[in-house]
Amino acid sequence: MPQWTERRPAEDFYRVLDPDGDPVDDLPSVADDEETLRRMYRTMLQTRALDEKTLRMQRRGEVSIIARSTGEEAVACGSAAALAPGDWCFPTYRQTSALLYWNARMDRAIAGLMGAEPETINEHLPLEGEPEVTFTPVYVPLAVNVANAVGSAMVDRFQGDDRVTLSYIGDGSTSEGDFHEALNFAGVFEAPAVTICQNNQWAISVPAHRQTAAETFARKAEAHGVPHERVDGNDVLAVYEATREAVERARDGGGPTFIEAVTYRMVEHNTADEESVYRDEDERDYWEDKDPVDRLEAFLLDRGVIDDEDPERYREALREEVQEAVDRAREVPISDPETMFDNHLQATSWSERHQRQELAAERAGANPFADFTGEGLE
Amino acid sequence: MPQWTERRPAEDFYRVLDPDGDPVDDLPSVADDEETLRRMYRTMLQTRALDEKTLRMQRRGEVSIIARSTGEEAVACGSAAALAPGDWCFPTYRQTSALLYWNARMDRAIAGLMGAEPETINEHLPLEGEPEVTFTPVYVPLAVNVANAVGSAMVDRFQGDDRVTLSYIGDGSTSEGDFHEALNFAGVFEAPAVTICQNNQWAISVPAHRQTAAETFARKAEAHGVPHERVDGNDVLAVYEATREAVERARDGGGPTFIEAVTYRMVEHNTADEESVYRDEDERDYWEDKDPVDRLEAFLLDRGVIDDEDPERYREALREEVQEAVDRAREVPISDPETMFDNHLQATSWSERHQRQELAAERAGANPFADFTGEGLE
Amino acid sequence: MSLHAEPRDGQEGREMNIVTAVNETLRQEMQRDDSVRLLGYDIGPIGGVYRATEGLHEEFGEERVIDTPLSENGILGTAVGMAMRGCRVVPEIQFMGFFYPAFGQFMYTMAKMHERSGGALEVPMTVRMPYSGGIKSSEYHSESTETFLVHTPGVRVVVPSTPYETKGLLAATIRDDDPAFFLEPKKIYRGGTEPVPDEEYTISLDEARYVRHGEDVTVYTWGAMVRHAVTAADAVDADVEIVDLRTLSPLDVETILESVKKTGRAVVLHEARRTLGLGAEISALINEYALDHLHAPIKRATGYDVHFPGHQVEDAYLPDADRAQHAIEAVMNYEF
Amino acid sequence: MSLHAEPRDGQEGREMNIVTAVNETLRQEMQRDDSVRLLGYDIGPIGGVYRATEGLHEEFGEERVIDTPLSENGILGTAVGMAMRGCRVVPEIQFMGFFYPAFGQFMYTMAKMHERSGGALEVPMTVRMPYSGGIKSSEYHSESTETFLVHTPGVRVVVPSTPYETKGLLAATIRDDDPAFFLEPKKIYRGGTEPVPDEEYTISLDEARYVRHGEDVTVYTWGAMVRHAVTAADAVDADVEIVDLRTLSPLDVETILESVKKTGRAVVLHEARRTLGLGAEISALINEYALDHLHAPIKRATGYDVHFPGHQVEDAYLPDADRAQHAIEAVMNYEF
Ligand SMILES: Cc1ncc(C[n+]2csc(CCOP(=O)(O)OP(=O)(O)O)c2C)c(N)n1
Ligand SMILES: Cc1ncc(C[n+]2csc(CCOP(=O)(O)OP(=O)(O)O)c2C)c(N)n1
Ligand SMILES: [Mg+2]
Ligand SMILES: [Mg+2]
Repeated sequence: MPQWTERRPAEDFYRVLDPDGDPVDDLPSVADDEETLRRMYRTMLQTRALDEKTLRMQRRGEVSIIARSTGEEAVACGSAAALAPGDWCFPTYRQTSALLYWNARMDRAIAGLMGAEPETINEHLPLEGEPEVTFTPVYVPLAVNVANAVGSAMVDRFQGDDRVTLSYIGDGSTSEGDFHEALNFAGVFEAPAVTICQNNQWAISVPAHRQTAAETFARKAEAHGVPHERVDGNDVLAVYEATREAVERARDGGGPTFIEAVTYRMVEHNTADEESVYRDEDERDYWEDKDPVDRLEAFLLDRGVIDDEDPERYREALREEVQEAVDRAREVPISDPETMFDNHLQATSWSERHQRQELAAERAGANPFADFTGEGLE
Repeated sequence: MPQWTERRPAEDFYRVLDPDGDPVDDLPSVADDEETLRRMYRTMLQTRALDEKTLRMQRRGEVSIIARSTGEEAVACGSAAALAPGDWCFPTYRQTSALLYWNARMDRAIAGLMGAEPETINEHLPLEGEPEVTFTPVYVPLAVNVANAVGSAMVDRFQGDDRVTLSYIGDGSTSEGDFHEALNFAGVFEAPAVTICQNNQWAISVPAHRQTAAETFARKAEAHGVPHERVDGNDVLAVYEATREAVERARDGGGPTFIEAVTYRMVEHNTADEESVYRDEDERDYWEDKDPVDRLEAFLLDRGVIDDEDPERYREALREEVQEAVDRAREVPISDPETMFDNHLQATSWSERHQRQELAAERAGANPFADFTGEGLE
Repeated sequence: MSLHAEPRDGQEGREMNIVTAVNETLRQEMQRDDSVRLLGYDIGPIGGVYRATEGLHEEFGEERVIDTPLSENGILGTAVGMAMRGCRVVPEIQFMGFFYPAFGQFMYTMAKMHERSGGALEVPMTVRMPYSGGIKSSEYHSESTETFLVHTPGVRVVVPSTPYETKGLLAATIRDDDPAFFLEPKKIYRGGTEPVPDEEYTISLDEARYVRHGEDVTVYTWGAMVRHAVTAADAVDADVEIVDLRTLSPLDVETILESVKKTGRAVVLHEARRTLGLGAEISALINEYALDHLHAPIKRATGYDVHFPGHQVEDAYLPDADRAQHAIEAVMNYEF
Repeated sequence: MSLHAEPRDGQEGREMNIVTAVNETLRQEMQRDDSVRLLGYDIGPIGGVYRATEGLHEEFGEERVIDTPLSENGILGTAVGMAMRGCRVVPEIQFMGFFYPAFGQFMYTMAKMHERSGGALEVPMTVRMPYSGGIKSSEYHSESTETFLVHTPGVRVVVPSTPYETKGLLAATIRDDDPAFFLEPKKIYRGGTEPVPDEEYTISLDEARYVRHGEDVTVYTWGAMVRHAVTAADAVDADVEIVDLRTLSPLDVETILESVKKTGRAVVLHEARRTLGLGAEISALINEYALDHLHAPIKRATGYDVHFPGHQVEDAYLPDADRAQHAIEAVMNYEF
């Protein structure tokens, strides 16, 4: 079976901690911000715990399909941590850790994975109060979130608000025209938009070197006059620091930034995928040593930010938290089929009313096609 | 009335002749190729003569809308001249001089401007033999031609043929995602595709500095790992030379190149446009001095490639040629309405047959809706 | 159901054409609501290739009348983002035929965000597109592909047919919180004037308009075709009812059925290609819910199933009063 | 008109399912014609997310089974260019719901180039797209938006409903010089086998297929819905004729009319949303050309006018044998 060979990405990127968790140079100030450090550490562990749990649920058929970010948690966690309350974030399915950093509710996310309609989730697991950072729904169609994010940032720029909008794109998705159209708008309108390319080397079965002949993904921003940066995506401090700088510049009217965070998809693309078919699994060993959680953990232990019992304590507590969230999600009833009609237009229409009646009739065992006058089934 | 201000493009590009027609440095070998020099000179004059004629026809209502390339002729002429027989070219409406360099028939082009359907033109002004370079129909929807051209080049690469495909894109059109998608494919597949950005500083009313924050249009190719070059687009020798190099590299398996040719739209976008509404017409004076025809003419006179009578002789002869083409185009009868159905699918279908009958009935004054059985009108 | 006879007797206001009505309505809506922003290429100093945004850049500045890079998908995508953040965005697509590159943002975000967010996010935007034929321009400048929009849930599709209608419908569409398309029939942009009140007014987005009442046959139509329906109605020997649908999505099915149940005969007149043009849906609805009332088959006087042709042939493609009249006569003369 | 009873008695061949039939047909066509090239992301070593191209990359190499960057519009645009240069290109769009970013290249070049060049340029290409629902996946993985394709002139649209049909129709579509879409009903990719001959054969792209003959009512359907029509037909107290349209564009109007003129009653069964789903066109055609024969209105058993819902609700959206049966019974019980 022929497989794609991988090309290891160049490592001449910005890095704060080496793979063993040792500083490579002077430490940025976040290294002294213990609260943020612990919160990032916790978030990455939480993401992994959630992924592990939902994977088991998927195997049991309780959720239909999940995309894990195992080994990539530092990218979304470190970048989202650089936001401030009031900011906006436009994630894809691969940025669970960004949501969790800002305390997005796991029970709601799990209910979504279980296939509940958003209306059902809102009814049974209502959001109380606004989250400090606003997250859009997770985008499934690729690359379209970036233009929406740039539009969001344009509004802040036009209104003189100092909010920042963050969005994410995979390595593969940079091949979509959408990505370039969005970055071009960001450049022209000096939008306070920070875009992170989570380069995990693979787009399902297609390796990064087959996506583009560009030297790096970061350089794609040259096409749009947007400043760019390339960081070790498995080093949460490097991701944080580069994003913080970009966010500050954006907040101060300095316009957009594009950041490539180099990481690796340690696992299958999603649970419908079988990666051993198309890639050499040995390559994973190389990356195993670069795990972002281990790296931060070593650093925190070394600095005494956490103590020796903490790693297991955190993990244990998070497993429980996840389990509780699952329990709450399981309480959510199966969505009523009629929710499929909700929230299309704000008003109703003849055809919506009529089709709701048809569906109701069908569910009641009646003939939904009994209306021959257009005056309804009753 | 607020207008857009222009920003003059940087002139640190490749240039062979200065605006007065004097060499700025060592001359490339094309400077000794008198046949090519005269053919390029003639082609640019021909393009201008044709534009002038069709503009008058447009004013009289004989053609509906035309887009002139006055002052920009060197871009398409110089680049197309670097092709060889067997190559392919995918132009937009702004590259008349590329077609004319390869002896595309003016009568057919004029008939097209007069609104004749392609079928009518083929019938009444049949093409004899293949042109040495194959031109696709002129593209009206922007930016889509580049991906088609890259696909064409991919075929040659896969089949081991040493043909090259040339395509064009305007400055404004580089904002379309299509452009990036195409260049990205070109880079990945090392396609023998040369793409010229005819940067005439304007996209209808939008100035180039509002299209992008990129430093130059040439740099957009960085996003795709495609080699790029920036040339004085009003210097036909510079355009020729840069394209020749790119074409040779492509032919030798060296892959794609992107070339920005800096020029200026001296006239209205097209005859439906009134540029004085949105731009300061004084700016044109600056560019008037850089006219590509004057520049080459001065050089050719200076080198004795043409003599003092030639400029007027050429112009006179071309005016006649254009007039003859117009006369032939005017002989083409108005297209039969039924041609609208031609060349959709290669086979016919019930609805095509039926609708042809309807149209025929309508034109004969009969009721086209008289079929109530689906068995036709007869 | 609102009923305007044509001509609308005693209507007060300034005489203006459709493109002026668009311009004045945009100005009025921008004055009354700071969150309204226009977005598109060539809408700034030049005021749009049809001058629909003339003077607005000067009046409201470049952050409310935003000249963009040349990317339809970029326009739609950023407009959705702006709308999600509380702006009331009015993007312009220069010609409907250049909407296609924006299909991704249309389907994935514009039509979907409200539903996808369970109602949490609103996307109040009105995409203006000059559309339809008759102007003898080049490729893709004459399209009527409203089918693509109407088949997509989550968006409104609105088409005015007169200057008065333009103002009321455009104001209503902009103020409505749903994402919407406002299709401007460019052939009649300057094709006649009528008095348009200075004061603000809106027209319901849920109701079709009876252009005239009649007893024998209904012509369903919209946009630039309404005038041909009127000419045909005057010419035939039948009492013709004309329904200007004006909101193509969602359809006012009540009015559609009400009319045909009275007349028993129907013709649909539209510029779009016939196969799966909106005429198909109207015919199917009538078949489903008013078959008993039909005295004749429903005929579709439409464009043909071809790419919009070049300008020498355009007139033969486009439906006109003659084609409408033939269709009316065909259904009038039909006997079971 | 070709008539295959179901099950197809005495058919010789290897038992295989639809996805295997796609795979084998692609292999066969690539073997017989060097100019056939496949294009798409994830079609190489992985063999497509549904394994439809499994083994082909290994057999034919990466210049004939071309794994591309992740851009649907780039795939379509380069495919058109390759087709213009004499390749017979078979691009894959991973899911129909991800076709929308390619709408520009679809409308401007794929559907148009042959016409635009006055017939001088051919674009022999077959865009394969897994489509339609029932797999409980996430957003945009379950779409049936064939309306967008059928409303566009210059392309063919083909949908198989069984393994045997798949091989004959796919071979015919690839060999045909027109640009075409080949929509693969993914729910039934592995949903049953039938014997498929080893030798080459093609099925006409101009003819609908009678799945069974009947006298009382016609069900028009295609793709994964055919099996529901069969189940419903077995369950109802009526003699049902089933027409598998299989070529959605251009439509085989002769067969559509022939059947309903005999039965006098019609149901259309499709997964797409109802408004301007293909059922509208079929209903309108019958109304125009066979109204006299109708004993009842035509009912459309379809999806609803909503975005394809999440997987808890999917079954309530999708038409099935029950919904088909209700529609058949409704038109059977109807009295004028
Ligand atoms: C427009 C669009 N095309 C195709 C898909 C199907 N798809 C889902 S994920 C994926 C690969 C994405 O790769 P990448 O951008 O690298 O992100 P990653 O999954 O690696 O985070 C594909 C092709 C999609 N969701 N949207
Ligand atoms: C997809 C698409 N969008 C919009 C248009 C309308 N349009 C025609 S030319 C033009 C400006 C093009 O500018 P540029 O790319 O700089 O080329 P130039 O005309 O200056 O040569 C526009 C917007 C079009 N033809 N196609
Ligand atoms: Mg990836
Ligand atoms: Mg330009």
